[in-house]
Amino acid sequence: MLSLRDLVVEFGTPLGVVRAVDGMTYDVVGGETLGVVGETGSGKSVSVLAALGLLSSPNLRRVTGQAVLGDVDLLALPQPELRRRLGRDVAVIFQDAISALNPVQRVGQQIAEALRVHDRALSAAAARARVVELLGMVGVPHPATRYDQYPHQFSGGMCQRVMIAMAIANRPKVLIADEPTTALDVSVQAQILDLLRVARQETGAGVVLITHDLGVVAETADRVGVTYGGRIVESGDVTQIFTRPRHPYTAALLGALPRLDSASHRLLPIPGQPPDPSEPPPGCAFAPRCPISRGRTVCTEVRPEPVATGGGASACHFPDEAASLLAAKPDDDSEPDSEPAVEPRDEPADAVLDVRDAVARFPVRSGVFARASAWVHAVDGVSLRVPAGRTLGLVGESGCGKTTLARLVLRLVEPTAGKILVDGDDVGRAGRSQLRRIRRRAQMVFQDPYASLNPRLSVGDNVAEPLRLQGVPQGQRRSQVAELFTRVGLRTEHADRLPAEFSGGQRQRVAIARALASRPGLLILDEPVSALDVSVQAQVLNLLADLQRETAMAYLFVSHDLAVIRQVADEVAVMYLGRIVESGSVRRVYEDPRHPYTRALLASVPVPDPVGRAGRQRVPLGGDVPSPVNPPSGCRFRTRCPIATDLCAEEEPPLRLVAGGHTACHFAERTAGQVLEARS
Amino acid sequence: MYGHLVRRLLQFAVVLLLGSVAVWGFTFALPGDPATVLLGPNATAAELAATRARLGLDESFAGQYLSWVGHAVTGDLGASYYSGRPVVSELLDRIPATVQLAGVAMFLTLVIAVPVGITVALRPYSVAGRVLQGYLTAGLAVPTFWLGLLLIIVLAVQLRWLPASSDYVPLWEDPGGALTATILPAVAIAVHTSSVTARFLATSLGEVMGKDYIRTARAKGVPERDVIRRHALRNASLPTVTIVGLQLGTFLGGTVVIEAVFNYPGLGRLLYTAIGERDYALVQGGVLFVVATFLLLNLLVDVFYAVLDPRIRLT
Amino acid sequence: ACGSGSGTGGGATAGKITLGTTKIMQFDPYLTNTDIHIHAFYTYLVDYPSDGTYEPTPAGAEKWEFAPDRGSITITLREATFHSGAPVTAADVVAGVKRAQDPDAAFTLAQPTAFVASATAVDTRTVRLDFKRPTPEPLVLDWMFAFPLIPAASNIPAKLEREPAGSGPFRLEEYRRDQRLVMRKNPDYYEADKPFLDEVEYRFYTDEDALVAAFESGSVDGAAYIGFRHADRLRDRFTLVEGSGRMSIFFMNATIPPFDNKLLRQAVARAIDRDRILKQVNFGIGDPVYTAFMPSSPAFDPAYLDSHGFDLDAAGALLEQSGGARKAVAGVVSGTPDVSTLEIIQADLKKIGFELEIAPQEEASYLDALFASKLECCAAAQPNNLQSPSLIARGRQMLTTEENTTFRDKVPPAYVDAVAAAASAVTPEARKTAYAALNDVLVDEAWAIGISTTPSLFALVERVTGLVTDPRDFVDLTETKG
Amino acid sequence: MTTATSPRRRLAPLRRFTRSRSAVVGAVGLLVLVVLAVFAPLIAPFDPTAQDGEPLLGPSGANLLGTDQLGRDILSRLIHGARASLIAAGGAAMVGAGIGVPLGLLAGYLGRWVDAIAMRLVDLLLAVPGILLALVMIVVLGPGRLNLVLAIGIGAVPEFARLTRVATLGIRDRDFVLAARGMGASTADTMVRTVLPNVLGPIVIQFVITASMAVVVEAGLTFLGLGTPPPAPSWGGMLQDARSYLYQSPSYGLFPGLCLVLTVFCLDRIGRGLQLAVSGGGQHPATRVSIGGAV
Ligand SMILES: Nc1ncnc2c1ncn2[C@@H]1O[C@H](COP(=O)(O)OP(=O)(O)OP(=O)(O)O)[C@@H](O)[C@H]1O
Ligand SMILES: Nc1ncnc2c1ncn2[C@@H]1O[C@H](COP(=O)(O)OP(=O)(O)OP(=O)(O)O)[C@@H](O)[C@H]1O
Ligand SMILES: [Mg+2]
Ligand SMILES: [Mg+2]
Repeated sequence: MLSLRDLVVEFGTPLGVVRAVDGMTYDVVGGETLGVVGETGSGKSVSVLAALGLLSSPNLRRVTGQAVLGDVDLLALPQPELRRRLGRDVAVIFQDAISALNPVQRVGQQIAEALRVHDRALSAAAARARVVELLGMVGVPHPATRYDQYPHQFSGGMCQRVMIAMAIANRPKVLIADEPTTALDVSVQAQILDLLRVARQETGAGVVLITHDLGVVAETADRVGVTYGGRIVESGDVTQIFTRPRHPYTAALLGALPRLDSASHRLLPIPGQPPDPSEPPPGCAFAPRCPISRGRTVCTEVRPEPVATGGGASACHFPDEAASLLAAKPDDDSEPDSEPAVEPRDEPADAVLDVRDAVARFPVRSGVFARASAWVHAVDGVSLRVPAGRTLGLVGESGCGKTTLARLVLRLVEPTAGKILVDGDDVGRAGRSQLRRIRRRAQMVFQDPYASLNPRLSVGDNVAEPLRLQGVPQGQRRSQVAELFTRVGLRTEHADRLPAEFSGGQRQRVAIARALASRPGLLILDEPVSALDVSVQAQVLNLLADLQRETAMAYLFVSHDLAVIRQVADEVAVMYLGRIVESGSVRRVYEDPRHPYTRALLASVPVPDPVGRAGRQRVPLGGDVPSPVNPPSGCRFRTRCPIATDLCAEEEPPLRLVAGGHTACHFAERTAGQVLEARS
Repeated sequence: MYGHLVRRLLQFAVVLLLGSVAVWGFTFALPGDPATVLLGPNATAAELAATRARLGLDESFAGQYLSWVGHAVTGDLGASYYSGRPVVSELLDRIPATVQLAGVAMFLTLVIAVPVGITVALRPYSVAGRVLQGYLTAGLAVPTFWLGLLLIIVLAVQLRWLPASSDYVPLWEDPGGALTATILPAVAIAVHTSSVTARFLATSLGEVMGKDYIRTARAKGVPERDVIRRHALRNASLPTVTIVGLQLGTFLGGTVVIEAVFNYPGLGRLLYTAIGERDYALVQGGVLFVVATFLLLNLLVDVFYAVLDPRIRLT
Repeated sequence: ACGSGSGTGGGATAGKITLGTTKIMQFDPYLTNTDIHIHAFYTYLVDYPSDGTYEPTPAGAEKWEFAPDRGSITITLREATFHSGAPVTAADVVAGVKRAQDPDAAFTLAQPTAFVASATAVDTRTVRLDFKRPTPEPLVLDWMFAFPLIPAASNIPAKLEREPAGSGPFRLEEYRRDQRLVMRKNPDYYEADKPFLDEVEYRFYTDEDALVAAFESGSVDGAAYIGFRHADRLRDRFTLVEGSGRMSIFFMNATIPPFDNKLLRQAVARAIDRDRILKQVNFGIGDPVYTAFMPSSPAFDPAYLDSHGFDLDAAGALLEQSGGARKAVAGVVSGTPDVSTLEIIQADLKKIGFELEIAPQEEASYLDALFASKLECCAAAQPNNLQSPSLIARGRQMLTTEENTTFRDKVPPAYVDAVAAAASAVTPEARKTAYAALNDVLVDEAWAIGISTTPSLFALVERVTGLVTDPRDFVDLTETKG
Repeated sequence: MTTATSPRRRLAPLRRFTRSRSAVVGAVGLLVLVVLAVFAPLIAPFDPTAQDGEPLLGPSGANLLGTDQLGRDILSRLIHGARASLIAAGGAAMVGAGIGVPLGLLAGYLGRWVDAIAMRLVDLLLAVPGILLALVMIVVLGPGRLNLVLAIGIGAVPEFARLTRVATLGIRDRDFVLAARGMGASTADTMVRTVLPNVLGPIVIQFVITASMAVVVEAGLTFLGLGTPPPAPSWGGMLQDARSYLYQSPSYGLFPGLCLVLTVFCLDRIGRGLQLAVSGGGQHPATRVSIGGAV
């Protein structure tokens, strides 16, 4: 159906020519899903955009190769010809659906436009009818009303549904989905992936699913292409890729992945960083990071071309050695790092962080005097404790109040009620100087490493900033910064560089070094690895684990990624709409979840293992999270809960001790198995 | 949206009040007073004092201000020290002329700015694009008064195609006459403002062209012309509306220099001479009127913006 | 812009002209210092011809007779009516004199009226003025020339300011500040058939160059009070009319340093290069003056131009002798030709080591500073003193009282005496000595140094003829045709 | 820890700037102007106030560009006049930025009533016609170069304040600002050390734009008789003088006009270059510009 042949894309930049795509080749045929997976910057998006003539940046230098759709080469077509095929024969679903829709045009009209540009005869009324039908098909409730709304009135998941409706409107032969679920919650992601499956069946199209999430690929793809440095380094059947990878990069990716289903072991990060596309190495692009290359000259000098091997292809000089990397994994399991050496103590006095009934509300201002007419109940009565040397993982969907809670601890958000004690000091009552002392003992690491460092200061100055504020003299600062750099594995020579010169992983190290500067007893980590690729994520997670072992810091680790939390945490708290709905040890929460929300979350996470995926039970959550301005009465989860009864609407279930953990559900006694039985 | 509107109206009142105090403060800080100008260089101190008393200039600042505000809320802005006519009538005399000039200038501005902006945004490296970019720079660099003078000398004095000074001729009475009277000052203004507007349009159009939804439209198969017309321009016009609104506001507040050069009987010239003559009542009423017009216009732009942009309208 | 209005007088030369001007206008002849329109609304007791001589012709007054001791005058009024239709009576003149005697209400007339003790209505058309002391005839005639006829009921500032109420050749038709003033022929004017024009329209321009451009492009029939720099260019295509004009004077403020030093004032007085100013600022129009008397004045003495004229060496020597400061600031209204005049003086003073800084200001600020005696020196216009040199003591810088802004309470007694002598010299011989003495003290005290006359300049299309100015520089449209 | 600049990256914006040929032309042009202004007494062939020549001569060997109405050398006056223009340009931009940036920073960072008050002030300043504002200020403060600069600068305050406020709002809630607070930095410290350097980019561009506007506005005010006092030459003043003698000496007005246009042209080019440099490569050549002007 669609074949990319030897696609090369180059950009001109001030630092030289960047070869973003370097001989990309893949095919997709009708009815199948090709997963294209790879780290950020590996050329996944650029290659499809270039193939469809949608790259419009003025610094585009060169696009060569072929993009054959049916029997025409799209790259050879004049633009008006090409446009006639776009949207009709091949359709694209873009990543950030909200910004991919025209903000000032009605949603329905945008879809109708896709129909009418290819069928001039179609009347407005007929188009409208068809669009309403399409909206219903992709699961947009009240499609006739929604037709006339604007994108900003839709949630991210709903926008993605609209994008899908738009893409399948003309029953294209090929559907390209570029990271269709990246910005979405796991529950919504599961819905969208289901929808994509439906769309493929509906249209019989070949689907190219671009993603960096191995779990998504494992769940949905028939065949997989793994990209590295602007080309496909391995391709093949999905089961084969996950079980018998024939390229060391594929194997390394799998090794770096935290798993939801198995007990934690130390992750195997891929050393180093992806290649700089402006200075491609002469040999294998992966060689500098490759565990099996071991400096072999053939790897560093000769670029391996993809060689077909048993149903797949691998661009490695030694494809057979790759699988051994995967086999090596269990050996590391012996490491005791995340199994707590010390058993949790019960005395509350030892808690470094003690949050009691914390409440944070934000006013919703409206009216003439911008008075608060309503409140966002971002955090609504949360209690938790983190003892020294331990990690509390906080999980929950987007908007449930995780970040707000984390900020409450440092009083970056003013608490509305409740008490927050850091080392026994009340944060809410602290005066200026006391607050400054507390803030020294509790430090924060933010989600986006690109945003959390002051871009105008050198990384060294960034790290030295807390020291400066404490009045540490210059000379002393310098040596302390050097020491911190070494501790987080950064080179001291780089202290004078600007943050812009570093990759995401390195920046997150800088941010961690900065947090360590004042020797805190508590680190608040708000999604510290969410913006990182798996390989780098593993490096940072390992670093955090090592630091905790050395210093016995307490971590409050916030994430929406259940697998990461399982990897790092001792205790887990699950948050929903500003409240903790379940908490307990990792084992209790993951293996014996008693709250239907926890169960639904766990079920929504795509498992990076295609084996047996057909048999897996999926009960993804329906709908969106209700607005925190008007949380539902009684149990907040009841509107999406599969087992809710009238009782749930009337009475709010308290967080109570169930099976060694705490669960806030009226029916917490029922195990997952019992619920399933009751259903069928 | 309505709450927002009401809030804007309140802000409007606050700024107006602030403005009135500021204008009063300034007029009192001006050296000289209506009496000095009225009586000229040879007046004696006694005459000055007598005239001041007659004009009510010897009352205290606060007293004068409060009585003025009291009257102002009823729409009475006092009387000009010179003509003795109510300030409101003096202003009303000039408003039609100002509105007409502003209208023609704005029309010209848009007629020039839109095609220029689009060409510069979409074809910056074409011959036309480069030439028009030169126009954008030149439009900024040439002082408006200088351009006005050149236009007068060439078109009015030398060629005698158009009149050098522009009397106000109402458009509905004599469209041809009105056009010949306003075209030169309007051109002199529009060369500057159109280059500013065109830049804005070009910049925002350039930005919009890089947006995801443009890519989406292309991916749908929409022909490029329609992508620009239906998707890009609509979005790019949003920030430009604000600029056009601000510009119209400044036009209505009077284009002092151009009105002086073309001797056009607009508000700007009225205020300029009123300041020179220390016609306090007229300065105060006039400036306040101009400020109010400007703010109201901004308010309208806000509303218009909301109409164009559902993200604002619907929240 | 020329339409033939249907004149009520029905004269053969019915017509309309449009004149452009940059001047502000008011309608109270007791207060106004603008001169372009006032003569059209009012009749004065006598007229002077426009040729610079002072031979009175009857106007509002039909005849007049001095008492032999020059202690009073009896004036018989012409039979005429005001624009309102009311007859001109002696009572109106008496009321007018009363107002003129009140220095609070009439600055243009207060000083010239100083000699009048009282006015009495003898009958409806006869008035007798009694003088405080015997007064020279020229002074009385100058007063009559300046005295307008106004109905008593209207003769208050608040009313006249906005509504002219005279008996002159034209009536006010429409006035829009900054835009236009339209005057219509007064059908009841005492001189039958006159004025010739049916309608005169003034258009106001903020900017002089805009005015000239408008004139050149045919928007107006005439441009009034235009800068001399336009003269050469307009001369071949249009009619240029030079009015009698005023004088440009360099004033030095004796109340504050540095010009409280008489020698310094005398030094600067000799550094004024009238020839160059006449050539470069006036473009050859006008004549040099020295002691604030127009060449037509009986006190004009050209000898001073030679004996005390431009001489940088003499100036330098005096400067040396004065020993005072070498720096001063000159105030001036921005945008006027006076700025260029000062620039020339500045450049010359620089050569003898005196630094003159020029600070152009907008008019009201300038006047404010002037009245407060804050300007160290300035260049400003001074009106014609007609045939009575004692009228020199009219302006703020020339008063004999404490209100004199350049001396305040230190007005040189010699000056006060000289003015008083000039105002009471009844015989021609006495006048001669008095005027010489007046010149002497002016030159010696050297605070008001004449530079040149500055005639008013009008450019007219050829169609327009007969536009003249009287010795005060007031435009007289009675004989104008167009 | 002091920052020893890392030459490679720190220079990247400079390199981007220099890659734009027209920006470099602009910078060179401005440099030439600055040199002319600073060394005017050395470069100008005559004393700009000396009335030594015949008035209103055309260009000749003695007076390369001719003489003005008082016989002064036009070339020398133009060279000295660069001072007035550049002082107006730089000074006004500095006044505008000096008041507007702190105002916008406070309004944007502190929000609430500070914002409300600051923005109402800005609204007011914006609503009063700029030329009237300048006129009144000069009348109140008195004529003179400093006051002229002040008057033009005040008119530029709203642009700076709004721009800074918007930029501040844009980064106020960014993580690195939060991080600074989390480390215990005071509000003032955060604003000055963390926020300000990160909003400087657009401010610098606005600075250049304001400068180019100021050159034109200075000329406009001189036209109204409120500009640089004589005999110091200024281009606006020369232009104003020249128009009175357009027929006698047509070339007189041409040169100051050209100087004005060239200066604004240079500043405009620099502004665009900076824009390109700040926003990174691949940017569109059209740029934003302030709306003020000599209308
Ligand atoms: N206009 C451009 N100029 C220069 N380089 C570019 C340009 N656009 C893309 N690139 C580079 O091309 C490379 C490939 O980008 P691409 O967006 O295809 O990556 P991706 O695999 O889709 O990554 P992601 O997971 O982040 O979406 C990147 O290194 C990127 O920096
Ligand atoms: N300053 C604020 N003003 C108003 N509402 C806020 C503010 N900060 C957060 N909220 C709201 O509070 C709720 C909780 O936000 P929070 O950022 O804590 O969620 P989160 O769990 O961290 O979500 P995410 O996973 O998207 O980061 C959201 O509905 C958010 O819109
Ligand atoms: Mg991508
Ligand atoms: Mg968050």
